[in-house]
Amino acid sequence: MNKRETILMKGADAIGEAAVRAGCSCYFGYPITPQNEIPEYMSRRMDEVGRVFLQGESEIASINMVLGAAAAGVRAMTSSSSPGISLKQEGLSFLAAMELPAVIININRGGPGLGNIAPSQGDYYQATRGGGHGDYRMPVYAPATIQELYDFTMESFDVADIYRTPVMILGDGMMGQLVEPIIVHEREEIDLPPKDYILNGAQERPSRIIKSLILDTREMEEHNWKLKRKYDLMRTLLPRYEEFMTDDAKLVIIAYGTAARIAKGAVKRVRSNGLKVGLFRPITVWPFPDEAVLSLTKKSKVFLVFEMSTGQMVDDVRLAVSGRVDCEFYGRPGGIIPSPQEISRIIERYWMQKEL
Amino acid sequence: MKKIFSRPECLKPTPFHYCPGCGHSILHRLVAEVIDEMNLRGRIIGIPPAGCAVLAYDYFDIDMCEAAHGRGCAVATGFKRSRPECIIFTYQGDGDMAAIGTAETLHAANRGENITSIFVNNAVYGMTGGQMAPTTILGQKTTTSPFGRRSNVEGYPLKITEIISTLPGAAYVARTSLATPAKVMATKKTIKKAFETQLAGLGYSLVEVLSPCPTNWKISSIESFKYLEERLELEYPLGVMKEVTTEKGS
Amino acid sequence: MLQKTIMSGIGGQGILFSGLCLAWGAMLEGHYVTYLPSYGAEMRGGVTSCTIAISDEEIASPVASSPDYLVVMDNESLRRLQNQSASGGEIFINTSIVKDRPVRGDIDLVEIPVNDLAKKTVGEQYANMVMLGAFVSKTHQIKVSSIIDNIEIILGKSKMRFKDKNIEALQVGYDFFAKEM
Amino acid sequence: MAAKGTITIDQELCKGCELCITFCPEDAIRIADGLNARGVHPAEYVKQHCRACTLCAVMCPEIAIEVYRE
Repeated sequence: MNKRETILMKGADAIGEAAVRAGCSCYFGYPITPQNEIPEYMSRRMDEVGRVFLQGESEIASINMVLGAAAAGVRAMTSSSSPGISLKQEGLSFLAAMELPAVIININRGGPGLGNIAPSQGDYYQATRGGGHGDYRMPVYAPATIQELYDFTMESFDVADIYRTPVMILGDGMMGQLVEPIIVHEREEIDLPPKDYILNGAQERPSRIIKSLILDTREMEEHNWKLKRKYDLMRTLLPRYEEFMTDDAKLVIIAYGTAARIAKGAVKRVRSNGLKVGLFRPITVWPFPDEAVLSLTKKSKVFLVFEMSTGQMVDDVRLAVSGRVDCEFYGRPGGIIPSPQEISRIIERYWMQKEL
Repeated sequence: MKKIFSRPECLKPTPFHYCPGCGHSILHRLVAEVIDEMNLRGRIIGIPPAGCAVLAYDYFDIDMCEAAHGRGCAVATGFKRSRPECIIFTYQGDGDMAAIGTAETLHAANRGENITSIFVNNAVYGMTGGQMAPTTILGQKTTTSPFGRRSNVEGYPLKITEIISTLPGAAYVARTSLATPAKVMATKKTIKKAFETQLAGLGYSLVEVLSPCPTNWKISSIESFKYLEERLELEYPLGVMKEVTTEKGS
Repeated sequence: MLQKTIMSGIGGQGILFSGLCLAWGAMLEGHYVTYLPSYGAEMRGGVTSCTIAISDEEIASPVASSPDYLVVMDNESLRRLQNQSASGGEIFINTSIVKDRPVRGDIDLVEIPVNDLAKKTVGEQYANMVMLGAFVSKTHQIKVSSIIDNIEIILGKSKMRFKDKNIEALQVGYDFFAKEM
Repeated sequence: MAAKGTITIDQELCKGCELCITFCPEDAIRIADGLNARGVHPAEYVKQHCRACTLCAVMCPEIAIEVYRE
């Protein structure tokens, strides 16, 4: 790293700064721990650059303000944590149905219910299965470092515009608080589709409507298929992942976000004891990189999924491998962050059990 | 012969789906006439509710964006904050505004959000089939208050306009009725005044319009207009509740 | 090599800032580093802490379940954290305030009266930086010059007026061990 | 002398709510004998009574009435 360009930054601030530099014009949000530093950062920073920061009266109001801004044609973002994200599901469903771009940050905390404010990965289902009502999907990025948090937040604004979709950044309580060195860079300009759907007054053009009510069942079916084609395109183009020491791995641990960092530490530990173990880290959890997981089955006999939950992504892994390999699970829900030592002991246990 | 009354330009030539004698139809026309007269078509954005007027965008020939039930004022806030040059109005029924969307409405008003809400109060849930509304008056029978609304069971009718008028961010708050031709024309003037308030950047404006619902009141159109004037206007007095004429500082 | 440090004190003692300075210094020396503050409910009751991990390779977990170094500025911090410390680790104790001592025998105690030192020299509100100076000089995790030379970047514009005092305090702490040795 | 006028009623738009009849001060509108495509008896103009006061049009929910003044 070039140390001149590198600065120390908190995850929440990195999200805010990336959004500002991605051209986010409006931030609407409601305080909830552990992501309060995001609205705090934005309240200061958006004022500096002459843009809109508004603390809504609720998560519901905030996501609907985002919807209004998106329909007006500007880049808009909201952030929250698990219980707040539950409240935003109504808005997310509407954004998906209306095909409006928006960026939603979820700093996942322990649940269900009020839960706690510790880091958790219990919102995987909610994030990757749409979350709200109706037949929709949403790209979800799961960063594992503060640099990735910055990069993917920035990139997600483009993804949102290209596909006209809400995009979620799925972090956790640790990612929001963690301070790490990052390089703060400007957004790379790319060609984006024209925003020919926005509402800004029907001046010398026919009036436009943005809506999701489609009473005619055939039309509704066609709209669903249209969305499906879009999701299929995303499934082809968006999946991202990282592989670490998988080439000769007999056992592959699969984890995302904070869990993947810990898993990587564990892989290094067991490697030093001669165990041929690798890490597969989905970067997009929707679309899930299932083809890459499937091709791993040619090399590795045993998959071990590790999540900070009781097991949600493991379903996607099992779907991807279709029974070709053993797929085991280890989880620590409720806000526990296990140490790399703990995970390396789990790996060693399976290594023995499976006689690898 | 000179034509002195015809369909306003920013209403599409689409027949309304509303029931015979419905106040929404009259009110749509009034809003459209005001948009025409103030020459706002090129800069106005309307936000219809979930409820009977959910299909308002089938009629208005202006930019319109749907909002989830009750979220009109939040969506309008997003619009206005990102496009302050546009005129933004929500068109909301009593369920939308006074039940599920109370928080959004109250806080938009209290922030002095420079938007206009047109609040259609017919004291009943129309779209879903005549259930009790927050504005249903005591004694009024609906499909979910079959014995007539009782204060000790269903509580009291909510007077959103009076509440909003106490908020410092609200600049123009008025209640009108569609009961007679004179009141219909007064309603139009009030809507105009609300848009002017927004144009002047004075803050939140709200026009509550008492409106008949013959179908769910289960009476004839003619009777519904009488009920409107004799009963609803008694519970909900007409008039301008608040009018601010100068911009407030921060 | 991976080294993890937890610094803990009462809110207002400036311990989070000391930790951040350590992280900055480590980063500017080219190490991998993470800094994780305690937050939310953990902060209630006045005790606040941060974890700094410094390594020459990617850091897997920024959490320290058994820190190599522990810095405690007050009694409550010691009470809460002493059992976590890694066997063979070191605990830096602010003896101006902390009267208790750990009951464990498998850790080294480093006693520094940072409030007294600060009061005599640069001012008591800089006790946190005196502690950091002493910590750096004893552990050699980073060079004290890595912080001093870059103090302007670390402080940022809004706190620039405290630059000289911070440097002085670091020096006071640093010299505490330099003199002894 | 009151202004003289006339109205036209688009009977296909009419839903037969009779508000125009109620509010017309001149009894110039009545219910037609025939049915429109909606299956309602629409309002019809009784010729030569109109003062072009527009009250019928103001109250007509369907915008079915246009008013002309001499």
